[in-house]
Amino acid sequence: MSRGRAVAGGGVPDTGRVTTSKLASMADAVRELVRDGDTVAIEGFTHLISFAAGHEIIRQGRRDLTLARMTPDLIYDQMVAAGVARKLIFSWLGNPGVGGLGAIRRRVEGDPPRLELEEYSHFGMVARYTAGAAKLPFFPIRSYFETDLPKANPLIRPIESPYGDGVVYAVPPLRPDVTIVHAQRASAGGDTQVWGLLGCQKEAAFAAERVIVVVEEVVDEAVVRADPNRTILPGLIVDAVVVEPWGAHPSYVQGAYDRDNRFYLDWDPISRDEDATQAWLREWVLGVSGRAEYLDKLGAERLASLRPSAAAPSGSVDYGEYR
Amino acid sequence: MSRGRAVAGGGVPDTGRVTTSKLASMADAVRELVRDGDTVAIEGFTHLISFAAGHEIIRQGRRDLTLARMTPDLIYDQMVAAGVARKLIFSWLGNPGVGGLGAIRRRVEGDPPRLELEEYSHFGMVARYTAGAAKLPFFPIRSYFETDLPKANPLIRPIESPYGDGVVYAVPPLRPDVTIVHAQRASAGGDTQVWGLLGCQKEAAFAAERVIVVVEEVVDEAVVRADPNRTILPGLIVDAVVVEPWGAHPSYVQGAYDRDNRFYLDWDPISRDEDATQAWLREWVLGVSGRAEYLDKLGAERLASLRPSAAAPSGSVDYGEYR
Amino acid sequence: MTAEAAFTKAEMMIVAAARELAGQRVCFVGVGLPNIAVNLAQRTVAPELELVYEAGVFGARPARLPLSIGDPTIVTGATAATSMFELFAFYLQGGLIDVGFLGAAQIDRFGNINTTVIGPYDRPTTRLPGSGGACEIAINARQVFVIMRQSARSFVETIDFRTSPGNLGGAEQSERIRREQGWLGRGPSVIVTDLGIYHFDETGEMRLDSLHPGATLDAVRETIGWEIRVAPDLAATPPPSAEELRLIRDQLDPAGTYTT
Amino acid sequence: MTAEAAFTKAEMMIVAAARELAGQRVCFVGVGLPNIAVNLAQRTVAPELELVYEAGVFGARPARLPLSIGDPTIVTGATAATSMFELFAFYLQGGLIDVGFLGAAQIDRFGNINTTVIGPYDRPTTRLPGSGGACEIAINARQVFVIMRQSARSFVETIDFRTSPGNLGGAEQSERIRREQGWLGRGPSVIVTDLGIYHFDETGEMRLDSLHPGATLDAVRETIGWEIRVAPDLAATPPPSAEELRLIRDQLDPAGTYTT
Repeated sequence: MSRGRAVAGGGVPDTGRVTTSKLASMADAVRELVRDGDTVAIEGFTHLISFAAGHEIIRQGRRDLTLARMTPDLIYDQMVAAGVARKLIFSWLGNPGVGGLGAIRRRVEGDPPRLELEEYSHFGMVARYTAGAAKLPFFPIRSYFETDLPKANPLIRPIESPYGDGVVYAVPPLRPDVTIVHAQRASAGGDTQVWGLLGCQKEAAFAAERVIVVVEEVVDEAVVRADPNRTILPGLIVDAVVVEPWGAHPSYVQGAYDRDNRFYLDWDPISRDEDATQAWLREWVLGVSGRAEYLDKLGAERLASLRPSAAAPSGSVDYGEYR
Repeated sequence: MSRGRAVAGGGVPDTGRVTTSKLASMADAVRELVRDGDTVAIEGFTHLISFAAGHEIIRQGRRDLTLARMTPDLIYDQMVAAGVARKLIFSWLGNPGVGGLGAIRRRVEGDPPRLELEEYSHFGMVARYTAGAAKLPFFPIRSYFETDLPKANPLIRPIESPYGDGVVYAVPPLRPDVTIVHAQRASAGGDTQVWGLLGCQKEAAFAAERVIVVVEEVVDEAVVRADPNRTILPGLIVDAVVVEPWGAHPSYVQGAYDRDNRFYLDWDPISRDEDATQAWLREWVLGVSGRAEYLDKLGAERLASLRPSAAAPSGSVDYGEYR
Repeated sequence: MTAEAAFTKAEMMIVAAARELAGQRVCFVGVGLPNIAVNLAQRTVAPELELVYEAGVFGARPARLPLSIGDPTIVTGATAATSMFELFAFYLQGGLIDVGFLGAAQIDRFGNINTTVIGPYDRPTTRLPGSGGACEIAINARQVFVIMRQSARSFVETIDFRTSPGNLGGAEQSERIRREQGWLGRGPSVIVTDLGIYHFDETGEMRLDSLHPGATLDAVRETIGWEIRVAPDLAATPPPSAEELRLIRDQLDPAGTYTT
Repeated sequence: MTAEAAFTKAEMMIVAAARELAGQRVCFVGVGLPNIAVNLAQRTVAPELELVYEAGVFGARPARLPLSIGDPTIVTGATAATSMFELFAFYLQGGLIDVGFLGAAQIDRFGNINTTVIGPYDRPTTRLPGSGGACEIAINARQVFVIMRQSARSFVETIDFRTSPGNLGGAEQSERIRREQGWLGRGPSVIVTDLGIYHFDETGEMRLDSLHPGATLDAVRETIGWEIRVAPDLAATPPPSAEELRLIRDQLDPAGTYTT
């Protein structure tokens, strides 16, 4: 099993116990774990979207990727504009709360289209990741009846209940080569904790061959172990832990920063125009060495404006010592 | 929809907002929500087993129940001995860590058996509740191949993948009339939070027509809302909230008390003997008016000995205010 | 502008939709107008209304108007934040949602909805967002509400792609199929536009039941691509009350993002 | 009692099983002897071993010997506590478990296991616990380890009920079926008893590879209901080391609950 091995050159062994550190730079993680032709899932439903990883994939010039994501969002619009993708697997294509995704639309509305689409509904995508994570050959759901979706996507197939009570639809497992998730925190060994919207990151990560976790901060393993119910991924399935504060900007991280809505609004006119889109990529992705430079360009004031107005602590519960 | 309505006579409306209080005594909750002939699931995998509800069902003399539970445990041995059940649906039948369940075995090993069994594996039971909660006609799993279980239980049926990659097994949905769970805490409206082992309580409750939550303590709704990721059930699906500290004894509540292992050991010889079993029921269940008297009989010293040796706080995380 | 006209079309739509939510319990919220309508209903006709967001939130109490379907403000202070598997499997498909809101790029007389493509699927002239959770809402939510502005491009005789089933080819067929296949959803029940309020008649077809202040039957007919049925006892939608307007303007959309 | 004999049969079983775990990474733990064996292995031959409990715990660090498969001590300080759906779907069926432990009331020469009934299913003379997670472990864990005492009642020619598949009717059939049906599990690999250590030969049949100190071939044959195969180069199990015994007695089972 090749899962959950640290990337080469990625950090030093943990002290204290045997857990191997999987800390890596974003450049190293993407270089070693994302390959041309891969199916890549950068997941996170409006929350915790790893723009930092998407930009690094663009900088490293990956090609022919199949990009899977429930909601392609700005990050896939940018990646598609940069030419890294040949196909999208998705359930909702848009700039949430704002409008469309211009770069993707131009490539889909062209004749012939220059981007392949494989399309489901939200629950269909969640069910696909779930089947992938559980090594099931299919997952049954009650969606798609009397819609044109099974005609548009022949992988959506009817399946009869073995109890004689009718038919439901099946979707096939989705097993990304790489799943990339952003999280509030992880240990150096990759044990990952998230709060707020959980989306389908757990299912997408368990379904994947390789997993990159990008975090706001690395914490001591003891922090994770103090609240085991908060853990969404064990280090066992994580190959690299990248520390990239603000790595989800312009999306958000519950408790850390808000969505940068100005960015989402600004993207609308940019993405409507191919030249403006390419210019933006040159300036903000190809023209910076990495996330630190991107954040410098954004400026401290803008970032500060995204902080929550006040803390909203969860409170602590007691697991109890049992010796 | 009849789900999640408060039992009559059960508490007073909450102040502040419109949430209806579902607080009820155990006697009222069982009287109104558990009916002869029902399928009843008292769930909780070694953790959070509502012995208090099981005993009240015995006291009220329910009959012909189908008792569903992954691990019948002592509570179903007692309920079967008391004559409330005609059938068990389960995956593992035993006194965990100790041995067998005498009352159940006597009724199953008799010729003819006096108790019907419908038997799955652990994942099969979890999958049944999941299908019930998701209104799926079946749930596919990779278990049961080359075993005698599908022969013993014809409800375990093969199902072919619509993608031409073979066969898996299906289990049918399980939809209890009533699911009863014990939890660390809930609001008066039934919003329920659990930490430690989560078992299959969420699935079993969402699958049920009626839900009783028994808690160590009722907390203000604000406590629940401070940590929404900790919530396993919304009050929406809860019909009664019963406050019954130590209601899970002799099983345990993470952070509150330990399993009373002496009780599990003591049960072994008792349950091997029908007379001793009936005497125990007369003394500890039928002979007490309710949980308070049971706890008095156990004694404060015994209860105190079950407290964790020290606190193990989860720590607090920050959800942030977004105004 | 007279006192009676001192509200926008968007405000009228929000108020009309909110009133339709009277007595409802659990609502699957969309962003924009539906979100404001649901919040208004909770403060007026449906105080027990629970807000569910497909992103995985039950019992949301947004402290501000959410900017997207997954805004952090819907999480802080909510009753429960769950995985999307749980939200879609146990809440929506499990049958706990009373009302779901859908938008539409195209809608037909039976309430069937297209949000996928204009033109052929493989060579679209306009690529729309797709289903998201819409087809699941249409099948599993007990009722479906639609809020949208009228236009002849949107209210069409034939939709280009059926993303979300409404009353299919009519009530008889819809009721039979929904019953036979065990759908929990009973189909579309209300459409609120900038001109009026529509329900579905016994044949499953959209019927204008109430005309908003200032709207005319001519305007209605010009913006619907088929011969729209009109209730014999066509009502006049009562204008927004001062209290309804106060709630929208002071609490729900103080910046006027959606309502001006 | 000589110095060499100063250990119990249970201690020998624990030590032998622990040594077999050398190099393994993720282990599905049972209570009792397997639990002690796994903890011993983590402290000796398999420092990276992660403990998984079917109750929904990954990366457990029990501060005391768990009294049951769901003891609170396996949760406090663990890496993750999950729902059982997640544990069984994503960890076990998902293929993350290297070694699972099974017990057996009856086991046959091919490692097929019965934990359901003695006698006919409908009229059992002895009703056993049933599968629990056993059939899932047998199918999905990469390898299966069994720790059990030998007796002619348990090591039988024909089991009364197949709860957990082993090598079925032999290696050829087992490999074909496991491959064709896409099982992740490769089947049983080790059986540790109070008398010796068994692996499975190229025909899929159990073979005695090592005899514990003090055990004899006669004792082995008397407690197995078929003609047991014996490795030509039959080894002698090295007795527990002082360090192994110290760990068991001081740390893992100081009360001697399972080891005396």
